[in-house]
Amino acid sequence: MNGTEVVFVVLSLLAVGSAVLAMTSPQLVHAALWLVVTLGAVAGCFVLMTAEFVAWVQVLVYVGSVVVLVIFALMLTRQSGRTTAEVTGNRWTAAVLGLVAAVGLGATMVAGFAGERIEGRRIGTAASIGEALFTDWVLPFEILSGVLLAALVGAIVLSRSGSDR
Amino acid sequence: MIVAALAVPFVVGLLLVLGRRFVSGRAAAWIGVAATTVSLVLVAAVWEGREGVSGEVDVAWIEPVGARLHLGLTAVSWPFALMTAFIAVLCCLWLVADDTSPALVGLVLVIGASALGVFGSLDALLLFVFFELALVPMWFVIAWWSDADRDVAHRAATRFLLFTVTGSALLLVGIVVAAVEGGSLELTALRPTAVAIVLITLGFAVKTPVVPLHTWLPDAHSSAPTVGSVLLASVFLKLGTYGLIVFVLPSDHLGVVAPYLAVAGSVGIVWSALACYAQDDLKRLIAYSSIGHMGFVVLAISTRSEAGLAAAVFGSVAHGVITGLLFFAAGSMKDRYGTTSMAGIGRGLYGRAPWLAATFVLAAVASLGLPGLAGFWGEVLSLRAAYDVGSVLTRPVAWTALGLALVGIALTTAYVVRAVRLLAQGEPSALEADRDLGRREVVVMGALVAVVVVLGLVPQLLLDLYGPVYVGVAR
Amino acid sequence: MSLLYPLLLSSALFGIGVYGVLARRNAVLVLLGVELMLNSVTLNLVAFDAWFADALHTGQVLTLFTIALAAAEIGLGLAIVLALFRAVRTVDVDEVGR
Amino acid sequence: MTIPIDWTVAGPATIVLVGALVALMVDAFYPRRTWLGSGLPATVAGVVATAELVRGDATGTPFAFSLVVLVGTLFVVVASNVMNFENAMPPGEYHFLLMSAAAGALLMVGARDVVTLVVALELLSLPSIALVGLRQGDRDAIRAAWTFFLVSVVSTAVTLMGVSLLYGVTGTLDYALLGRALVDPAVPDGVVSVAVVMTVVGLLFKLGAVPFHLWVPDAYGGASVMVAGFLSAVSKAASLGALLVLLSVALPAAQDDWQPVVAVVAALTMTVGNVGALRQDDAIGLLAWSSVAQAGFLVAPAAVVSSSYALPAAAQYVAVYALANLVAFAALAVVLRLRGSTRLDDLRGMARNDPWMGVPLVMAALTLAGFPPAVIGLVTKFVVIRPVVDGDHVWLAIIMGVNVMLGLAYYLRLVVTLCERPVGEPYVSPSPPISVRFAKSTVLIGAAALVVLSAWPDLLLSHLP
Amino acid sequence: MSRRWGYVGLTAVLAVVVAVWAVPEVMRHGYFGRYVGASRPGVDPPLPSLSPDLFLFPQAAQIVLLAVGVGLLVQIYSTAYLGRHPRYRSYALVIVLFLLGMIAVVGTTNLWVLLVGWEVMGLCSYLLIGHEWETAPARTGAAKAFLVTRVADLGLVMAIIVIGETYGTYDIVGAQVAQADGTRHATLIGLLVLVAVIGKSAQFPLHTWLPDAMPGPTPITALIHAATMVAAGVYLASRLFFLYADSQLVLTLMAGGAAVTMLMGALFALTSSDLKRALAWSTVSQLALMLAAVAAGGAEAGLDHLVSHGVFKALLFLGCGCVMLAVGSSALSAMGGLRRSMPVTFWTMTIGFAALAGLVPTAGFFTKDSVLHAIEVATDGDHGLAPGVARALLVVALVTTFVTAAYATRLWVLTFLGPVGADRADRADHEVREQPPAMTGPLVVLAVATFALSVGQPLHLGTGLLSTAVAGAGVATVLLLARRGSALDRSPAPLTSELWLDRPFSRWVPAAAAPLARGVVDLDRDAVDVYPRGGAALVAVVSRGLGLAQTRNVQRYATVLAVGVVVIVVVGVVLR
Repeated sequence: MNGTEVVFVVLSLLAVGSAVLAMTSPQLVHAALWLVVTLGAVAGCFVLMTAEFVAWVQVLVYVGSVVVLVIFALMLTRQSGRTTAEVTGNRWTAAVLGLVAAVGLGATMVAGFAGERIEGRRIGTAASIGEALFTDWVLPFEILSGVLLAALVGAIVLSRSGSDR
Repeated sequence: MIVAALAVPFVVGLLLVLGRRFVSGRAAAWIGVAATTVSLVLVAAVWEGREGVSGEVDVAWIEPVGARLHLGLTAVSWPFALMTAFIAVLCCLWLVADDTSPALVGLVLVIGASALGVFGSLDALLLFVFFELALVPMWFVIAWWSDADRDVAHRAATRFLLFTVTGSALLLVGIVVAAVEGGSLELTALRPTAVAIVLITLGFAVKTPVVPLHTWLPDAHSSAPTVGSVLLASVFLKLGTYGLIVFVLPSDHLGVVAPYLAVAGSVGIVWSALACYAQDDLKRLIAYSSIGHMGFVVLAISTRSEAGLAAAVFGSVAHGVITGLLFFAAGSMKDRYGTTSMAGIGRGLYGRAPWLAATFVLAAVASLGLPGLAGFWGEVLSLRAAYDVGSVLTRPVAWTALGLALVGIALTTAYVVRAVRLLAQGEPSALEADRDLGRREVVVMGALVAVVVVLGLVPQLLLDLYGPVYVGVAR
Repeated sequence: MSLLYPLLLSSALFGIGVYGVLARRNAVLVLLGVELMLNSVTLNLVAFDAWFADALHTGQVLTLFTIALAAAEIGLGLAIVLALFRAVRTVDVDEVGR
Repeated sequence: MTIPIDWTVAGPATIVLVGALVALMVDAFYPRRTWLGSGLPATVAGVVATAELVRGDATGTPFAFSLVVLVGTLFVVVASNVMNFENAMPPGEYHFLLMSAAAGALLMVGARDVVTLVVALELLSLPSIALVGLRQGDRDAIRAAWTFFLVSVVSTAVTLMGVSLLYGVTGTLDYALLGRALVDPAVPDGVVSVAVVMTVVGLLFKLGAVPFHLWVPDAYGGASVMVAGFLSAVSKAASLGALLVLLSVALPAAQDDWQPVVAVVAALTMTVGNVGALRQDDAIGLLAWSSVAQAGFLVAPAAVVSSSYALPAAAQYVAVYALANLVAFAALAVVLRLRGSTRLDDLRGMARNDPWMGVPLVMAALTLAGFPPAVIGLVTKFVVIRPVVDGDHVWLAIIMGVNVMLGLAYYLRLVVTLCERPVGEPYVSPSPPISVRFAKSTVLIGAAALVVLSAWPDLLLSHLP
Repeated sequence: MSRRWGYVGLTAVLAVVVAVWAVPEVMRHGYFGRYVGASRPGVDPPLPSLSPDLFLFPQAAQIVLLAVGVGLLVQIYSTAYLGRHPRYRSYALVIVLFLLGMIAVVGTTNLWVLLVGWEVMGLCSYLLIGHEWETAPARTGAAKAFLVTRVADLGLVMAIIVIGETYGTYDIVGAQVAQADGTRHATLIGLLVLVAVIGKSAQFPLHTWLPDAMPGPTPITALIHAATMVAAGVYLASRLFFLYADSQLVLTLMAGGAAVTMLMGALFALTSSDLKRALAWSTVSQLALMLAAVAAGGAEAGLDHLVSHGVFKALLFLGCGCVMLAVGSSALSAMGGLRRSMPVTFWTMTIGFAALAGLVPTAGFFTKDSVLHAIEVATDGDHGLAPGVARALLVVALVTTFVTAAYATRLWVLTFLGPVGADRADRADHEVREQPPAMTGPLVVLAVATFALSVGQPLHLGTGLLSTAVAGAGVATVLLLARRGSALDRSPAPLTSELWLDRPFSRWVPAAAAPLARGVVDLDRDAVDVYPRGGAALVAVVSRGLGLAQTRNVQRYATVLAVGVVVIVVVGVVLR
């Protein structure tokens, strides 16, 4: 186990721990903040896996905007006098399914990729990713812009109150 | 010509349904008579002999699936087609009355034309289309023009429809399998595998119906109006037997289903006869008796022999005319007394309406297979085929079926005698409605009686189609 | 670095995300579960991309797309949740359907 | 190496997207905000895109499914006029979202790599979700949108997980390369199986296949009628097309993994859908469940995609299914607008007292049931069963047969209800506004097409792949 | 009146035509003369047809002549007997139809034509027994007769089928030709024929329908249930004898059945309290005698007796009809002392009874003599029948001869001699008169024929003397008893109730049939119909369940989705 791996494992443990807290915390805002930690830790993992650009995007998009959005939404939908943070009666089923998913996927990974190592020969810099994006992946990229626009318009039109027309 | 034979009643029928507000019932019925007569004449005239196909029409239809508009009549289908056209004429004649609904005439025409289409199709998909085409009109005929309670009629009609479409759905799959195997939808090119044969047999067995798939029949028959019952019995059940003859009988895998068919057919004979013995409703009785007659046909088919083929065709046609006659007679009684309950009609019909009673008794004894009348030859040929075992059954199975069939014949006599005794004989209980046959009834029933007697005395008219020099006409 | 580390982390996050989606009572937090699931996917993709040293950067490109899609989804999702809240005055998933 | 843009696919999609934007713009700047104002650019874009598609050199399955998508979208656009002056519906956004989704559908069918597929899938999904929830102030609509949304994103996540594994196994996401890479015996079988199954889930979800069907009745019931029609016809057609291409081009080597799954899912889907439809008392609910069942029929040929009959069969079936379903939904939209109810009891006798809507509805129901006189429905049933038999899945064919029967049970109930003698007050059709007449005309044109196809099925069957 | 004679005329034309055809055949000899068809043993026979292959051999010609002759007489007789009946027309037409059926049976070599005639006769019999359908006994009797004979007819149908399959032809003469190559399936064919014969000729155990057929008009009884139809069974047995002559089993069964029936019938006749019923039982007994001859290999003797029996039994029944019309009843208790008031009837019936008793010089004596002789010949064991069986048969036949003579005398005495019967004595105002010539005429004709048929009959001295002695003893015994004033109408209970042999037919079968049939209907509704109903119910339940699954709770949906994925993955990956 070399140094990178040690860091990776630490980040992993951080990510998993905060994720568990984010999914179980009774405090809504705490949950959102724990998620920030998770996402940040994952971004760190990205860096360790040579994906620098992706890591930055992760931090910017998730930590910077998504979580803020989420927190706003939590505020806006706060119901007075009651906490809605606890989990539902579905939780045991959910736990079993979550466990099955994790274990199953983990087993698959082990079965398929045990012993493989990441050498880190190509660094995912902004330049290299940008090149790939604008030569090979133009079409999906353009489509993605459509998706974002459509989602935006959809979000706007849905969140507009029914009475203002 | 064969296209015209189909198209004329079909188009006229559709026009009558659509334009039902613009014609009186009587006029519509006469129009129907004209259309069906044209059809009958064409079907009769198209005949070119038992070798080969008469009036063949073969046009490209759906190239990608290999379906063609392939029409034509063979030695097997021609009798069926002729009988259907004939029955359609009589049904229309029967409807010549003031209180007839033009839409009913239209539907009768459509149903008749679809059945003709089934018999005239030489392409499996086309056949299937025609097979299904008549079902919805039949639903309406049963459900709307029934004399029974509305809910009862609806339920009976729906049962009929669901049973039939269950069968036909399996049939469709069977046809697909056979078509994929044979590479074409031509009837002659189909190569049903064992699975396909089971499916196809099930499909047609529901329609025929073979015990224990028969429970829709009594309800449907007893709820339907007179023409509906006649069409159901004379034409619809024949779709099933015809299908069995055309699809199942020539197949190499007949042996897979043959024992079951034989036993089910012969059990049906006994079962239906016993059920008939306990009926009070005349139409239910006739319905159950149909199951027995179809049992003979199915038994004959299961043997696959020359005699069996002849038996199946003859039995089907004979059942068509005889049961048509019986239902018309029952319809006459219903017109008079408003019921088909034997208790309701009362006894001593010999004295109250002698000709009606005589017609009924003649039809009844024809139905029990009295030699010299049409019903006999089909039965006796079935017995012969079963005795001869045929090419697919084993002797124990065939002879067990034979024994059951014999028991069934005896029981048939019992219930016919009972019905005659309850209805025709006995101290006449005169009712106000007593009235002997009217002109319309005389014409319709007279025509059927003539056919019953002629076919009974000159069975060669039909059987010559299946003489020894001509084997494999089912293909 | 062993390829299995990111993959196992991804599996764990996916499982936790599934749990969150299925068990969280608050609709907004359910959405967070979805985010977690998507993040585990991106982790996979990046790991494989690095492992293959992919000339097309398929993995990282799809990661970017996934992040963008996640953003679009969360945007639309939050809009729906807000509209839902306005319509039924709750974001409790058990009560929304009643 | 680079992946070039395939303009035979991207061309029509681009036109449609442009149409979507123009519609949004027109709506934004055109003061009266009528339905026609933004509908017109959408229609024009649809027509031009169709022309472009036909002119271009797209062939085979992508062409057929793209055509179905475009024609279906056009149908929906024109029929949506029925919602004119319905306050809850903002026309500009409606058309924008609709056209965006259509573009997504087109791109999905045309995708040649999984990345494009996933993004296009989202382009179809997100606007669709928004469309479902678009009826402002309608609680059912927003609930339906929520249901649809959450299940959709979860299934997307599952799909993406599958995609990531697929990528991990092969190192590529290009269909052709995937197809080649998977043949390599060195790829780990277990991972491939998991990857393939999870990848397919997203498409099965869009198709509404069991067990991913639960959103369908809710979404169809909550959405406005024409949106439901869009989901049932266009969205399904696109998903099926994408699924077929994916399975036949990218994953044939993994056939053993997905074939039994898809076959069983198909069987379950049609059965569950039909059984669910049996007890519906509302025509929309009936059609919703029936479209679940139809999804089973749609998926069935995908299970035997190796049969040479499979791809054309799926295309032909989906074309007829989409047309009939759209006719039905459009007719119901008109009925809902004019009568305010689509309950079966309220439709009684419609074929008699309102033949211009009732008879097309009958025709559509018969087509969906596969029952003459709608010969085309029957023929396509035949067509869709054929590859299944050819692919040695006779058991599935038998289940399909049984389901044809189950389907008949409720379709014919609808038909019979429509043909019933009307009870109560004779219904007098109000003179509808011009926009409703647009919708009516689509119904009639669609029904006429069904009649023509019934009379001569070869028209469709010989010309669609 | 003239219309009635129209039907007589029709019958007469038929009779003349038949006579022109048949009379020359009476003299002709040789079977195979005109057969031109081909038959190939073991090859599938052609499909059945009703080709009119007319063919008569001498005795068949006699039978045809007997049928049309009696038929014509019966028609004449009926103009008076039944002429005012409202349904005379259908009655007369059915008689004509019946005669056609009989001609078909006797005058063809085509087995299908034979079968059609056979069944047409059965149907006519049914219709005519039920002529008085207002009355319950007529309905019951008709139904019973039809049912029993029809069950038996199935034997004939199957026999024909087997013959066809065995000899490749449905032609009797053709079968004879083919049979020259070897007899096969003799026992099967024989048994099937036996079933047919037993039913049609009312032999034990299917004998009870014939006495119950007596509610039919008496002329019909004379024609159908004495002279022709029931005798057709005997005709068939002898006609097809060559096919089963090799089968010891069949012959023994036939002989045994005949022995039981002849004695039983005679005893029932002896003890019957009803003149017509007694005559019916006598018919049963006489038919058994004929069958005994056939079984013994003396088919010709049997047919000879058939003809003579047809004549004198028709005479007796017609006479009985006259008496019944005169006294208004057929009960013996209503008769007595009719000798003077009805002289023609008395004398003709006396001749008839003499023939029945087998007294010289009536035809009855000669033909019965032939029968006895045939049986006696068979005791040598060369004619198929085992010698022991033949000897037993001979003894029974002689006993029967004794009983026959006894009951003939008893009936004669009770009807015509003696005091006026108790039932009629009360009604002194009822004037007993001789019947009109239309009725007595046929009696006279038949009486003459009873003598005329004796002409040319062979005489076998041994059996002749023996039977005369036995018959004489029978007559003498009864006369002696009558003279001593013994009551002739008292008899043991088992015999008056006819050994309760009718129970299975009149009580058990109907009692079993109705519940069985109802049970079938119930089963049809409740058991067979389970699968569609159960299927529908199941689907409905599942459908309801699916509706309940639509909880609108999105987490449940997502759970189902996740479970679905897991299951699919597990099934698709792990289990594969």
